[in-house]
Amino acid sequence: MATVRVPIGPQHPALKEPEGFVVWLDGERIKDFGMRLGYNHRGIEKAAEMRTYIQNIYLLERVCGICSMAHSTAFVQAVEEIGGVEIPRRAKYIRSIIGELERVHSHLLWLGVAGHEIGFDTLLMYSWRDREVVMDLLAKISGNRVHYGMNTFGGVRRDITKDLCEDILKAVDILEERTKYYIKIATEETTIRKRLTGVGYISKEDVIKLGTVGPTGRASGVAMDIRKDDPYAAYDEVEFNVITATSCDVYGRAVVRLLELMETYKLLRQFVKNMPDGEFVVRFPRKVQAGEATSRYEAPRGEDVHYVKANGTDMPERVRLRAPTMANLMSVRKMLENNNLADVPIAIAAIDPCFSCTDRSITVTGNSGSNILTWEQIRQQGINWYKNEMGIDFTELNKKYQNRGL
Amino acid sequence: MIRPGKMFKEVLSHLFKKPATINYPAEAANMPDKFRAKLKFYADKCIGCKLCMKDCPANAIFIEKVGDTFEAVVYLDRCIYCAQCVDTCPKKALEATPKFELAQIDRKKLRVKINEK
Amino acid sequence: MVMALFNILIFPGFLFLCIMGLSLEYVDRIIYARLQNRKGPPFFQPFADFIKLVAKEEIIPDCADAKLFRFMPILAMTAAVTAFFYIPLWNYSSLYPFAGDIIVVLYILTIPTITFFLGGWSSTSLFSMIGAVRTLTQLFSYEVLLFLAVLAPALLADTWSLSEMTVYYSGKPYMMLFNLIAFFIAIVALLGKLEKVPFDISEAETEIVGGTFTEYSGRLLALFRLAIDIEMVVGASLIAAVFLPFGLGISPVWGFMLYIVKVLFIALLLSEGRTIFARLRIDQMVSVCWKYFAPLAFLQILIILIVKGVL
Amino acid sequence: MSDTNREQNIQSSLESKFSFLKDKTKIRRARRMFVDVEKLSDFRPVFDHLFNELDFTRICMITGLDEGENYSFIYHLASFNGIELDLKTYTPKSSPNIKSVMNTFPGAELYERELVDMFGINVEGLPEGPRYPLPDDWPQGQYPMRKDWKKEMLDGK
Repeated sequence: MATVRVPIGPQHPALKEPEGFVVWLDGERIKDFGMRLGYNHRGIEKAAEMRTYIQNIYLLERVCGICSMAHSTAFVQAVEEIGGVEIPRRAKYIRSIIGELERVHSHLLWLGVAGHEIGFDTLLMYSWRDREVVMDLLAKISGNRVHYGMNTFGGVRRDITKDLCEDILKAVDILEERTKYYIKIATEETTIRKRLTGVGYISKEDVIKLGTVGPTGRASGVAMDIRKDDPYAAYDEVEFNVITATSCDVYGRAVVRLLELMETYKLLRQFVKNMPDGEFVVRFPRKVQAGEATSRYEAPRGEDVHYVKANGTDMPERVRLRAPTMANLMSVRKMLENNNLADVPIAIAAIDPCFSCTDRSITVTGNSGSNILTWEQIRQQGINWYKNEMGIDFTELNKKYQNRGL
Repeated sequence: MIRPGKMFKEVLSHLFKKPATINYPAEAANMPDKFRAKLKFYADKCIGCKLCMKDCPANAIFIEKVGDTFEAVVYLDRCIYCAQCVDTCPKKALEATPKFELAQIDRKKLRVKINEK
Repeated sequence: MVMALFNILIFPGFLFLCIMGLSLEYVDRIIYARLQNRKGPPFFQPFADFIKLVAKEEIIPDCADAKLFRFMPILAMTAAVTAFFYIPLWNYSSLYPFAGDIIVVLYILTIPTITFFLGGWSSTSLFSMIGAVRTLTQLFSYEVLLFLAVLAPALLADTWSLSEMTVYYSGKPYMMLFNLIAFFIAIVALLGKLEKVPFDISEAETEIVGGTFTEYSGRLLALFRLAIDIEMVVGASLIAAVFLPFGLGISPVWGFMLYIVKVLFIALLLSEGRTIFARLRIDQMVSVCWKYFAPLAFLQILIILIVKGVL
Repeated sequence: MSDTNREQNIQSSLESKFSFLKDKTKIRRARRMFVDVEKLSDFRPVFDHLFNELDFTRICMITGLDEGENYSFIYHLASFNGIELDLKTYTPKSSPNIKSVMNTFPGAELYERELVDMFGINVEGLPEGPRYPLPDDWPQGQYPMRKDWKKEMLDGK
């Protein structure tokens, strides 16, 4: 069979968000791999320059639904560093607790998605059912299931009371038991092992060369965790291990994530136990003095970097952010070398991609205001695109369909 | 032990258990008390400082003067339910409620005037 | 003549099969949902889906061979319905028995798979073509297993007719115990035939969108889906007839009930099967089928030959 | 401060090797450093020294900035011991050219493509490939992260 070009995306059932991948196949083997990114470009970096700091917390929280705490904390930390404000210890603990709860929900979500990609829908249903425990808890603590809105400059917006601490400990007990079960399933179920082992191999050297971060890097034996290396919030006051694996494949990534959940439960118990009393927010000026700061955060998917430059007004001069997926995407090509077509979804899913986080910046609307296209305009745009980019002319075909009244 | 069908027992035991899902629109879904959804506005407390308008990340809230009192106009489709306005308000004239079922077919109905005495 | 037409078109023929197929789809879905701790669809969901699809516009790709493309769903359904007439349901005999009907039934049951291949291939879509090639690759791994699995009880009963086989086993139901391995293999092969997890490789939605059926829509898709549902009933009936041949020939009503229970039992096994596995890769499926299940099937035949020699 | 020993070592290593970095290296706080390289031609030696000798083997991201007469770039370098170093360099607006660092660190491809699209920087040595992140039909010559760009410019005003 000759080489076949198979498009995976921008719209494809395997991808939860639009991103264009192309694989060249020889039979079922992958010969080459290409990607076209940027379908989710929303202009967040530019928009951040036009908004005040307080508005930006909520804007940057919405870079990603799943790592919303990661992005807002990273931004808030950077601004607090510029402003020279030390937040209360209790606020640090609350931030860490929400961040860890978010990690639980993200990793359980990933487990479900991975199950779905290899056609194991039961795993998806079960792990997402158990994820509801932590989602409900987050809704109870913060007032929302995903965009928690917990951060503000100088601390957090809501306190975690005694009752909520009890709830957290109860939820952690349930989740720990379930996670143990999933670890057993993932490591001992033959079909899962068959689909995961040896897929998406990336060596330690390549991980370092391509700058891969988070669980993807740790599964290749790179013990890099911002919580340990560059502790923020309350992470320098607790004990935990950085989980690594040496199998360098998707199986290793799954195991790293699952074992990381166990570490997270350990962390949550410590945070709840050691949480100091006192204030949870201090005053922060609306205008931030000039300066710049870089802030790093270990999001569930890896290292999240924010750079903020302030110019003394109430709006930032420049906000730059990099989500973990952007660093990890470069490694996908390497991972897919010599794999099968059937492995593409799980290999891509294994970096826990979040394309919306990756893309960010630029205006949505061109013609000053909202831009509503008619069906005919959209069709025309598609025809032009194919003509210019691929050299295929669909004009005749379009006429034919129009004559049929379609 | 590595073997196929590891979930067999767990799965079979769920055949006679109560499902975890609910039949949503028919059965009500409840949110916790502190959930941030639709806003409440106490006109008598408002002093018209419009700080909430300034801090709103989505330009969703507008305070208008009607006669002697104030009135809050909220665009429910723009609102991102962060409840920053509730935090910002110096007089506690705004409050978030857990009423979250706000969808409308007509977009115009999403512009609501909130005025609670 | 009228009776024959009634038998073919209405009961236990075409119409009965359609209703039975859609109901069985519901049963499959609700069991699947309950096993996953979900509520599952209401009972009319498969019917509603069918009606919705029939009402929708059907789109035929320009490059596709339109005649072949349209013909394939009908052929798939016809083949599945035809096979049903040679399977004994709640009597000792099927509607139109003759010597050697086992081979005919197995042969006819292969046709739907071939139509999936031809339909997918003729639609010229990339995903369909990959799906079509996978369908055919799959066929070579599970079809032999199904043949071998049905061969074992037939050898024991010393007949090539399904009806004679049921008569033999009804006389000595305990003989069934020698066929347990074949029963297990037949269930596995049926999972492959119906393209369900872990063998839904040819329509793996996360890999190749809709697989063979990517380009099918509207009525044609509805027919294909109905054909698969009917195939499920036929396959389950075949397994029930070959491997669970007890309680036949009692009063029609009770016999019918017993038949339904048998089919539901096999549906439960199929649902359970597709709940607890991940989808295999095509190379893994071929190797699993030939490395593990084919030797097992031969072992079964060896057991049967020994049993026959001893008895 | 005693806990910035590692940072001070890096600072002294840089300042002893490159005389032009005197007073241009700052320790912002523990694990945060800042190095300002004024001339673009000096950038590469400093970068290579940091990359090869001082173990800053990862580029977290590249920030582009529009600062009056210059475009400046901050290469956020990280080492595995938790230190993050911002390496800043400049290019004049009249001829915005920089050299790619992809031959040293292949993972920088997307960050450099972003500079091309958002600032209109000419990155030498960047291999051909699809653009990122703007759409294919984005008007030519418009670079949205420049400070003089307004969204009305999309309509050709």
